[in-house]
Amino acid sequence: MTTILESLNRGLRTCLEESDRVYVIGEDVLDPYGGAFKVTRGLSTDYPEHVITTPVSEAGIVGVGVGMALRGLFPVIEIMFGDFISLTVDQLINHAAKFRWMSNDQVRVPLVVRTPMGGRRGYGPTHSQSLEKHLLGAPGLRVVAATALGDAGELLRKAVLEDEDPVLFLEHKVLYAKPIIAHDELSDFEVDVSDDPYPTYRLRIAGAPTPVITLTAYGYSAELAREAVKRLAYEHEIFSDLIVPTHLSPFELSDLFSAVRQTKRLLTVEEGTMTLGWGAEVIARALEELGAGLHAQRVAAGDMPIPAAGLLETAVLPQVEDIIEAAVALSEAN
Amino acid sequence: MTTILESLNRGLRTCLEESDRVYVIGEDVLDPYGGAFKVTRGLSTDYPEHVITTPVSEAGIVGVGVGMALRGLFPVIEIMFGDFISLTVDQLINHAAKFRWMSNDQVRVPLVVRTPMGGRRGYGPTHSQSLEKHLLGAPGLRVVAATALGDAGELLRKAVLEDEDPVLFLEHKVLYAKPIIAHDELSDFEVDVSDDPYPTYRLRIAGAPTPVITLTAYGYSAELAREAVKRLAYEHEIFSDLIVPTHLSPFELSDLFSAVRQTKRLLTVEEGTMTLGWGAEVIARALEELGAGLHAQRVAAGDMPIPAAGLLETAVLPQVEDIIEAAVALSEAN
Amino acid sequence: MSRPDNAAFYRRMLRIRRFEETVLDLFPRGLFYGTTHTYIGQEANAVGVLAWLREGDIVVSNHRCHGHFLAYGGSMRSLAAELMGRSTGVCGGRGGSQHIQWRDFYANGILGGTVPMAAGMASTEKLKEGDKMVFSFMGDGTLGEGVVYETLNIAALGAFPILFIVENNRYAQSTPTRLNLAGEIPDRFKAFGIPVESIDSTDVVEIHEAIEPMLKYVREKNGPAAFVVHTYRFAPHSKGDDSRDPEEIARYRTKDPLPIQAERLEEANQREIQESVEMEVADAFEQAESDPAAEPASLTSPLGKSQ
Amino acid sequence: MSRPDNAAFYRRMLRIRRFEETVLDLFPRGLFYGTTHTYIGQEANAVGVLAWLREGDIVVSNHRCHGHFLAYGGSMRSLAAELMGRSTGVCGGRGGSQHIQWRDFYANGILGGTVPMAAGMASTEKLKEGDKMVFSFMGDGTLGEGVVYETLNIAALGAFPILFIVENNRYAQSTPTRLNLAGEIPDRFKAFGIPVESIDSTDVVEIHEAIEPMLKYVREKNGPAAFVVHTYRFAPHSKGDDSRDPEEIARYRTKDPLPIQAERLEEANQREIQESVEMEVADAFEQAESDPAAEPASLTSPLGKSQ
Ligand SMILES: Cc1ncc(C[n+]2csc(CCOP(=O)(O)OP(=O)(O)O)c2C)c(N)n1
Ligand SMILES: Cc1ncc(C[n+]2csc(CCOP(=O)(O)OP(=O)(O)O)c2C)c(N)n1
Ligand SMILES: [Mg+2]
Ligand SMILES: [Mg+2]
Repeated sequence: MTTILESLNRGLRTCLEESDRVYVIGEDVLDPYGGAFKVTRGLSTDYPEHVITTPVSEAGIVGVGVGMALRGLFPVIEIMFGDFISLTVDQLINHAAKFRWMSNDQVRVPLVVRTPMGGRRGYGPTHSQSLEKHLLGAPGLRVVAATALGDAGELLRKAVLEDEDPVLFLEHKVLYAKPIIAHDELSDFEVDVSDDPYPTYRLRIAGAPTPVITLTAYGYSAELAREAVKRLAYEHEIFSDLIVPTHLSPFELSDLFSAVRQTKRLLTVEEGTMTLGWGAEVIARALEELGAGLHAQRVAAGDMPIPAAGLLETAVLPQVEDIIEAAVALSEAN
Repeated sequence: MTTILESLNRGLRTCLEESDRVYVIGEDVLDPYGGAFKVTRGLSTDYPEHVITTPVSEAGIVGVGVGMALRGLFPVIEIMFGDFISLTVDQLINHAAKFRWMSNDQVRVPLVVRTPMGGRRGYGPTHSQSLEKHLLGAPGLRVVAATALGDAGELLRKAVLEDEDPVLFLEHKVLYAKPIIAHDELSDFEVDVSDDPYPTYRLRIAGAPTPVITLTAYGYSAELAREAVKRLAYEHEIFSDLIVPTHLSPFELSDLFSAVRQTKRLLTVEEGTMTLGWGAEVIARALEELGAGLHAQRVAAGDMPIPAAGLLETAVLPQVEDIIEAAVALSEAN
Repeated sequence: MSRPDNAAFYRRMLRIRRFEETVLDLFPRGLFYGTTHTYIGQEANAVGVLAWLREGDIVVSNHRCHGHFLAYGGSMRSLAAELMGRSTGVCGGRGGSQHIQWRDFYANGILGGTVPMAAGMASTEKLKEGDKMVFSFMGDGTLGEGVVYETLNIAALGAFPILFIVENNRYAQSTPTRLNLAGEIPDRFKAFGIPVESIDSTDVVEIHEAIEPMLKYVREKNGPAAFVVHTYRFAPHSKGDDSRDPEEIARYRTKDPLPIQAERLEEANQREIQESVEMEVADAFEQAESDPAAEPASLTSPLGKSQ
Repeated sequence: MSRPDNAAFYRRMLRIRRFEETVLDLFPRGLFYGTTHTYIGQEANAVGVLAWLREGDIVVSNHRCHGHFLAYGGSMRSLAAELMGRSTGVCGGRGGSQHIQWRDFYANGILGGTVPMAAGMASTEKLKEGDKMVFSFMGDGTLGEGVVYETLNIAALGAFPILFIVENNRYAQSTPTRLNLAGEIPDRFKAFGIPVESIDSTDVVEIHEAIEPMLKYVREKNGPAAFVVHTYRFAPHSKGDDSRDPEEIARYRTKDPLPIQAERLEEANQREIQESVEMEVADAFEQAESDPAAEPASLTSPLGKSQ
């Protein structure tokens, strides 16, 4: 059993093995500490020249990464908590994401910025957020999210070695400790995987009737949605399919549209706060694409900061029950 | 005839007159320069103690504003170009917007951050953007947009003196030179104004048949949409209503929903890039609220940076013709 | 302001120490949420510095805020309750360990982000023309954040009454200062014309005295100053994440601020203080534990209505 | 590298001067988009500093980039074409005046934002173990941006081969240094242990010589250094926005770098250079004007396909 954490660690290791242009950079990434969440553990021991610890300077280190990438290296920057991505927005939007286009396509910025998003660990308002919504849709910036349904390390490897553009790579704190799910272990489900470099997964309860509702979710929320899909089938006899993209931005939703064309009912699930979250764009595109007749709802965090106290945090963040409830309601809407 | 610029200048002047808690702060805001776009002209001459020029430190000055606001002052920070708001995202999201809630409602942050967004002046990729989409939906941050349909200065005065929460106040470079439109001068239109502190305007061609499509837009885009509504009526005999909010976030769309409930066709117009722009949330909410049967489309900037060359910029940013074309198509969709 | 006596210094430090130790002890019981950054070893800083606090002065703290909060006069029980997510917590359980607001005390978990806020508060005091000042705490690692320098420039230009206190505990999380910090800490302030005093000490009395000139400067000149304390933390960065050399820790343990200060007291006096602090701590955690949990129903929208 | 002769210095500065004057002259004709920040008065900096450039060295510039670009060896015609939005522009009309990329030359209009990028580029050169270095230009006002200090720290810790050149033209837009900058500029670098040299001069030869020790330091020690030139711009910040005292401008005009350098040449030589530059400028703008406009159809998505 490989955890997402191990997979990511292995992914970075593979990158370092395969290319001497890779540099892993971030706060506290050196051994024996190996990073706040241990994703870089062991790497500085084996690749001492290629793993670089930095001062506490989120904007600065992303900017340094932009420079390295422009000059042909493959820097992988760790931002310790996704909450601090706020400090790098200028470097991401006005620098990393613009240089290629602004130079009339003369240069490339193969930068990866990795960061753990998400709550459910009681870290409170500045260490629990899913701030990716503020960066999705920034032209020139790719956003990719790891999932338990695939090899997170391989996904990261592609972002580092095969993508010539800047990638914000999202991890979820709760996913780290989860095992990667072999699809044949998902015995309840039939799984289809698209053959995009950053694939989209489509799950359906094995042998179930035609789905009547389509769920979509990414990252750790996909795990909650998967649980919801099961319980919807077994407890409510509501059959659904679940679309799990790993490539969030730029948005490319053809797999989702195929599914929704059948069901006409779309439920998006995400852990970020709802307003202008990922689901908003998904729904807007689905409606533009499919035209009238679509029903849709979103499940997301309440539009407020994330409280530290466990009960409060649970109330603010979306839970499996919330998904089920929304799905039941949506399946009845007309 | 009062221009938006004069109105904003007057609004700030009124604030300074009405309360000695107001401080106008920003880069190059002193006379005789009076700010890069001259919104603060004359103020430092008349209120020398209350108009403060700062170093080129966008994050720092917003942070200073947070501190002043927490201690009972009403700071109004000018960010010279909206493109630089990217440097203040941490101060806005993790500080200004969180303190009230995070302290269990013990404190208030009556901060206003004003900034000119928008292109159409050939300033190129880092001085032309409409980056507000990256901040709309941040819990605890209010976003308000000036419009030519109302007294921008009065809107600003409310944000400064009457709002106890942090407000990102959007101006548009092209609006500055435009006159405020007295509603009786809008002879083609019937205008309704909601009685919210940050009002929503509803426009319809005077004496026209029931609208078949609803447009919504804010800021300078509302001017383009207004032109489109006219031409749709006179050239295409497509009758529409136009909803222009000034209060963008948190989203409160009941006026829009009333209109769309009639037309079932919704066209959003904005100058920011399309993906996860304001229109995405508007459409998602409209669909969630109104259910199946809604048709919707967005008009927005292409998902790319804004080029400097005039022809290119025009091609990337939404124009009246784009709105008309989208509206015609939408009116025919089924 | 009259200087606290040795007993008061000892008591204040011991309150922090025993509070923090209790937090670490109780953590495995699952009483708390998230994690915590304890102040064990650094008590002399908060106590020595904040003994100069006057009514209405402002304290701006950071992720390692328990010590500052207790030295400020914050209640143990409400801090314990905050960590336990009780409705009686300093911030009703919303903030947790790093996000504390009470009276004129403010903390946030974003390193450096509170520094411009602190300067803004100081500017407010200056505009009011009162004699209040701001104490702004930061760690050595926080000197990596750019907004700190934006603030030093702004505060120096505006001559804001603020004292920047750098607690150099020689590490940012796992990273020793040597890998984090080029040049010398005091020069970071001198670069903006801000006067600075440094001390390498864990003796609360020494620290208290050493800071006096900077404090006077801030109050009289109404301008910023800085104070750097070279210190050490004994416990892990948060909990369980300690990769420092145990020998190094042991070496610094010999400079524990508590025994240093205890020695200035009669044994009986020491014991009396210890017992009373023990009781206070026990009561605080007991009460906090029996306080009601923060209720989801209490959650409000983060914005008031626009009027 | 052999030192450029006086004629070369003069020619290089004159190219910049006449390019910029032509831009300002032609602006009312509506040929250009947006606005522009001219380098008039500061020519000795770019020319004196970049005369040290070796093949493969990197130059990172800012909003006021025309002078740097031309001194780097950039083509007048493609710069003029860029300002006019022609497909032959340095960046095909996408970038405009502030956003220029060509070979190892990079500029962006976000103040300070390019400084960490420059350091990242320098780190790359260090990792390659070559002898290339980075020249990173910034204005005095840019010292307000926090990311500059993050970068100084990182560059000093990593000993990156980068030279920070501060062109202190005594203003940030309309704001005099006195209102923008606390303390002394060189101390901003010393605070990070970065060696720094300053000069108050508009004499290209003086500047060229003064920078030599810092340049040697960077190339030999493979670590960052800084160079501060106190200078002045004669033209408005962008165009038409000048609120400085005309007498002050006139005073500095007496130190115009061009006559200072011209005096070192025979009159005939001066005239010859002037005529050839005049022709070059006229040709550049003429050609640029007749170049095809950038085509909307040329606009691509900002991202390649993920492979
Ligand atoms: C902006 C930001 N970056 C990173 C962190 C994660 N972090 C928390 S504490 C810490 C080390 C801080 O070191 P220092 O300032 O020396 O304070 P100390 O913990 O030593 O008291 C780091 C990197 C953070 N909280 N905020
Ligand atoms: C991040 C950012 N803030 C503000 C501006 C607007 N701006 C452009 S130039 C300038 C003044 C810059 O002063 P300085 O660094 O001294 O350079 P100079 O213009 O004097 O060459 C300002 C404030 C900007 N381009 N980027
Ligand atoms: Mg430390
Ligand atoms: Mg300048």
